[in-house]
Amino acid sequence: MIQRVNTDLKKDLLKLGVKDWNECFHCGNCTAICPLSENELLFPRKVIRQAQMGLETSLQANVSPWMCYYCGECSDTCPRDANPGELMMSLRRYLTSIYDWTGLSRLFYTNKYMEFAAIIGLAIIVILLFAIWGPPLDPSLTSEGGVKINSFAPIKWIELGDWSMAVVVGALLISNILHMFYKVIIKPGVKIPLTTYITELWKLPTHFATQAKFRKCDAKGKFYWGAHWLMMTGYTVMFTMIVVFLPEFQVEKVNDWWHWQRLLGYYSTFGLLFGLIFVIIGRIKQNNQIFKFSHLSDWLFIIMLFLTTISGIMLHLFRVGGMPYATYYTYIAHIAILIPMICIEVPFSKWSHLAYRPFAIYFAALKKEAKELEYKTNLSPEAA
Amino acid sequence: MEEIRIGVYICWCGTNISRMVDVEDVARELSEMPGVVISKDYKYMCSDPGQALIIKDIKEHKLNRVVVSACSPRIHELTFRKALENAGLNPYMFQMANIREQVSWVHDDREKATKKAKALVAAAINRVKWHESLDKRTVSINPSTLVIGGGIAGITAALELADTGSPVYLIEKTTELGGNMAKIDLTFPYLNSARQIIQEKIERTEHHPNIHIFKNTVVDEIFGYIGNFNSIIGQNGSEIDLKFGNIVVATGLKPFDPSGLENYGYGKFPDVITSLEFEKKLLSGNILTNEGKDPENVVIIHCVGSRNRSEHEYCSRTCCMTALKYANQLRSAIPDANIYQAYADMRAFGKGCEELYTSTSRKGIMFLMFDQQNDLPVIKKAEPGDSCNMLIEMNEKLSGEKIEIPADMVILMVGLEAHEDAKKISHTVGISLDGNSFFMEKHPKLDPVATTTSGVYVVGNCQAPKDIPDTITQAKAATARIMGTIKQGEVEVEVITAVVNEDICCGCQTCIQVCPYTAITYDVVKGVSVVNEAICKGCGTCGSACPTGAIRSRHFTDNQILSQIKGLLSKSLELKEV
Amino acid sequence: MAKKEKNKIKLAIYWGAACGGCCVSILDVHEKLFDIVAAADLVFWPIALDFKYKDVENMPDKDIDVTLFNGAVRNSENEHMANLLREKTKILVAYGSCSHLGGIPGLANFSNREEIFKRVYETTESTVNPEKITPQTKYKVAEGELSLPEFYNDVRTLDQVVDVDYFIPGCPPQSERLMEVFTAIVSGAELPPKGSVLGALDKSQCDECPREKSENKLIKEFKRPFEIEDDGKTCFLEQGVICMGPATRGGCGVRCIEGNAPCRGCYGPPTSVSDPGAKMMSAIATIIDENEPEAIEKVIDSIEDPAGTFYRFSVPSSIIRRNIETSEKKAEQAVV
Amino acid sequence: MSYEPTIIAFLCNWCSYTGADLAGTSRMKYASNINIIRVMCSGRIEPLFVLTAFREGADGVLICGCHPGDCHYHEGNYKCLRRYYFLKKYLTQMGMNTERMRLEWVSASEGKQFAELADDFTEKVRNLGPCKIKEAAETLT
Repeated sequence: MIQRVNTDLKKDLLKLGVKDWNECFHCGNCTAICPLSENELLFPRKVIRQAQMGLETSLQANVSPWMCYYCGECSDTCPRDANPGELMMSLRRYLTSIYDWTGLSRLFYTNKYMEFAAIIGLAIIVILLFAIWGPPLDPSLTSEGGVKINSFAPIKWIELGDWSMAVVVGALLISNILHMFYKVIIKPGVKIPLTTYITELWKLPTHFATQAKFRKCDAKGKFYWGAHWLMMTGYTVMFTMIVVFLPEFQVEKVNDWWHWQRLLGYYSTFGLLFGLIFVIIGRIKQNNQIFKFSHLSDWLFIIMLFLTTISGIMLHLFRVGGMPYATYYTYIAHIAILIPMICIEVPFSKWSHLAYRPFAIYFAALKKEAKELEYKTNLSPEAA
Repeated sequence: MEEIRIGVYICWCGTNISRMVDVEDVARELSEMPGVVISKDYKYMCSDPGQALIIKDIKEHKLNRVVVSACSPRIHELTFRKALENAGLNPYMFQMANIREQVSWVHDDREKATKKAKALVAAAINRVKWHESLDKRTVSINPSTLVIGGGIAGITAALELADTGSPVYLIEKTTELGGNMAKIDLTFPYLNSARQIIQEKIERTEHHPNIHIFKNTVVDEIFGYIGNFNSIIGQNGSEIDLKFGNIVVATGLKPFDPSGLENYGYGKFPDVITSLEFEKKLLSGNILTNEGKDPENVVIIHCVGSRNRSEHEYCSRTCCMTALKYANQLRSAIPDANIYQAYADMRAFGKGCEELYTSTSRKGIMFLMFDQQNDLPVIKKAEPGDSCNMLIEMNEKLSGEKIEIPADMVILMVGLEAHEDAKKISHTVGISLDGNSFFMEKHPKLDPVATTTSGVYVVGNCQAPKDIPDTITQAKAATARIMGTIKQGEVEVEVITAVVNEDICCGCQTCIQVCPYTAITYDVVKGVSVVNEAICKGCGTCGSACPTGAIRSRHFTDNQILSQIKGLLSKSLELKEV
Repeated sequence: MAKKEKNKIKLAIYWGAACGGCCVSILDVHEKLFDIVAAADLVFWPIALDFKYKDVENMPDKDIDVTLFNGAVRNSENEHMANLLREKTKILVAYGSCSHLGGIPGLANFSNREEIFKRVYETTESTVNPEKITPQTKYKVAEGELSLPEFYNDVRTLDQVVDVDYFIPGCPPQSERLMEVFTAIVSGAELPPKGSVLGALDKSQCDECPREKSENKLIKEFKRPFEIEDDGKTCFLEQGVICMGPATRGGCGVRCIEGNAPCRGCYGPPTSVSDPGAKMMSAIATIIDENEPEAIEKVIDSIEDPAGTFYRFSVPSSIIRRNIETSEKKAEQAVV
Repeated sequence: MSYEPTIIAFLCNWCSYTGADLAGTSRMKYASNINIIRVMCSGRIEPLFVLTAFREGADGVLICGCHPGDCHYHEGNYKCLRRYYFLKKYLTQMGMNTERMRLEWVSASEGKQFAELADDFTEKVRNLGPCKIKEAAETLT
């Protein structure tokens, strides 16, 4: 298949924050040093080459940027200071914007005003909804001494909101993943038997849950994997509790501290806080390759998550401390931060990697199988 | 007749010979041949101690013939002849057996190689018995020099020589001096102006009192020999007889014509241009496409006509750096242009060149690699809907992808090839061409300036493609050699000539038309043929054509060659039953 | 047997494989024969005098002063006599082209014995030999055993069989030259070194040749003498006719050329040449005026019989003495 | 008995000998049966040398000169060419297989061609078997 060189791709990538575009001269040191690059999927050299040359189709079908967890070895080793690690990061932004069929992702990545406008707009909508509805600000406590949170924000409405948000966001995310599937598997014409789809499926949950590849990347004991895993599991647990177990969560009677709901909540909070502080300090101090370059989207993601976490902690403290007004206003603030964070970050921005990464690993495994199958067919006597 | 006393020396050449030939065995066995007084082997015969050994033996053992069995006589025959001379022996009482280039380096069976070495040495021993003393001859040197070609090479040589006070005749085929260098804008790697450099030199040449320039002139025939050449050139209807002692050939080369390469569509697409055509654009100050627009996508294709079995296998040496120079010039002229370098290998040797590559590669220029041997890029016409005129289709090696690049200007980095009249010039001055029709130097390493014809030097691109500094270096090296001979005033010439034995010659005159140099004339009074040894170059053709055996080709006499054959076969036949 | 007179030398003349022309050339000295007889006792001369081989065998060794041996060595009888005469003679002279170089009989070296016998005794147009009778070296008859000399497979020069002191070339040698040599020997003057060619010049024919020679020797086509209109003046080579003159020793008085025929080379090569055919081939090839293989071959093809032309008198003494193919056949037959 | 032919090669100094040297410096391997004799020009090579080589026992004779038009002495190689054809005709008459003699043009840059030629010619001569000239000429029967 002949690929037309897209002479504008370079400009496009520059808009998405690619740094030091011209430096790479394809020596391959990055690929040699990368602990994750394997024979089946070599990176970063090849994908950099595709990006530099303007080979759009190949680039979009290439999942190797998702294989990278940005340990920074490549950038340390690069003889021309071409920052291959950061290029992989930028390419993840590019791929996210490509997978997103709505075009919003590209809009937010390339136009910070639009991104701010979307976040603030959504926050205002949340606040307005509360204002229009006018929840009862009951200052009295229940007989058990709890804040009357359920009359302030009745569970069924909040759950309805939760679920509708989850459905919308989920639908967007799933459609983006299907789009990714099209770009990675269908368009390049990779032929895979159905059974392979099933036999390789286990990789999805496994990699999602363990982030095993990141661990390999973090072999030098920099704790990134630990921090990242804590943050990821904390987030997931919290998200699941809020969406699925809201009735268990939003209770007026404060549970005992050993109650499973509270223990999980504390774990999530700890995980998120630990991870976030680690990352924020890193990004401020720029103490390693991974933190050397911070795109606006990187900052927005951690700040929003941090604010969500902090507001959640405060909400908890006010509730446990029996402070009704503080609880009610913090609740509104918390939701006003949470909703834009999820709606913007999950389908359109950095959060999406939580979904794209496992799928990339899954697709890569499929491609590898397809290649081996093709190789075997070519070797077989019938082919000869 | 004095007793024949031969010294035989077998060289190890370090391990070069000894690895494949049992040199000690050869020395031992041949010491038994009649006439051989001593037979030795030694690590490096050509070294000072090696030569000293020969000299010592000649004196101690009263040797009057020497055989050295080592490398090719083309490399060290003169060295050993000098050694003989130092020992008071006539240098021609010497014969070399080539057991390195012809034995140890080309065979891989030690036993057979040793036997062959013995045969070759036996041949030399047999031959040297028939050798005779030949006397040195010298001729005076005419201080004038003929320089053929008025490019940077010829101009440099002419100026160097003229500045020392020697007259120079500078012959230029065209109407202008300057050659190819006058056709280019900037030079690599420092991007200096070529025009400024050459213009200054042209002006100095044209006004130099010692330089006589003949433009629009070609040399058809040159007679004579080192020190005493002459030629008649036609100018403005009159004939001028030039006399000169040395010749500098600086006829340059020409760019490869890519019309024959269908894949590049040169001649079909107006925006596919050669490097020299691009230079014209640069010199005019406007880099525009055929339609008069600034090109957005420029593809520079390397190695057009070079490094390919179907055109020229050699590297044209200057194109890579010129291509980088173009990229730099394009980048500064059209900052937004997409510039692609389609190359096979990037060759950036030489001072400042790797630096040029590094700095250029940081200027947003895309380097695309293709397979120059089997898979050349193809230029196609773009479809009407495309935003460009042409698409360059290629298999890009570094990405492994088959791609097509939109382009509105393609620069073909055409290779450099010998002029079609190189052959004629080689005949006129009597030098050889190599496989690519470039003039052949005397030795590629030890003597890259002189030729096998004494008094004729090759400089610049007519010898091989090279850049301006190398051309100037070679031109100055040649002039240094010429000035050396002029200062000496005379030079030794070939002693290996033909000679007629008047007692035998019957005057049949068969030899006269056979001589390519008209060196033989008929002496009517004596009724015999006479060889003019100053003209004779010693090819020996007349000796072979003489039916009476009256002509002897010195140093290649019938007896010498027949003894060599017999000596060789006497040993070699032992090989038959291995 | 003639009584030996004082100061008279003993002279023998013998013919090997020869036509008799050499003996006739001795007779051609006419009245000078009396001078010879006055100075020498003819002790053996089969063509003219009645001596038996036995007489020679009975002579003491080195009894004969000079033997003029003409003819090549073709058979066992020739070889026997060559050996015998060598034993009995002080100065053995190869007299004439045949004993010197092989001569016309030497052309038989293009074939072998079998081929010759087959031709002579079976296939010649005039032969009727249904029983295919060929000469045998021994044959028994009632009276006893008859013998014939053995016919050899190849022809040899005299010096390929025995040691020869001097050579007098020519087919036949010029009588005047014989007298010069004879006079020299009889006078007791110092003789040239052994192996010398006597009775001829050092230079080749052209030196004596009266024809006009120039450097215009390039040849586009070879012609046989009858194909040209000879002007009687221009060098034969320049007229495209092969003349062996340049590679042939002078001394014959350019008789053939005087008779408007090109030299055929009977006097053999000058001292400086070992193989006249090879030298002449080289010279003739060099002056072919063509550069393309096909054209060159075409010119060469205009020479009917190069080997026979350039080695007319010298096949057995040449480098490649005989046809290798027929000799190989012979070798094969021997194995069978 | 394994038969190894002996081959004499007459090479001109400027093209072929230099070409053979190039084969050497390039370490190209070829049959050791080729024994080189150098002359200044192929125009010096004459029938006498070739015939002597055969007579002295060579099984093959290789003659190399400059390519037509490239002779260092202008046209010596043409003279060699003419003698070669002449000799071929003579040797045919003498009952010899003229494939034992070969003329090829080898330039100074054709080291590879020389090595290939050497191997090819050696193989051809090997297949022809031993040359009988020496034997035929020296055995009187």
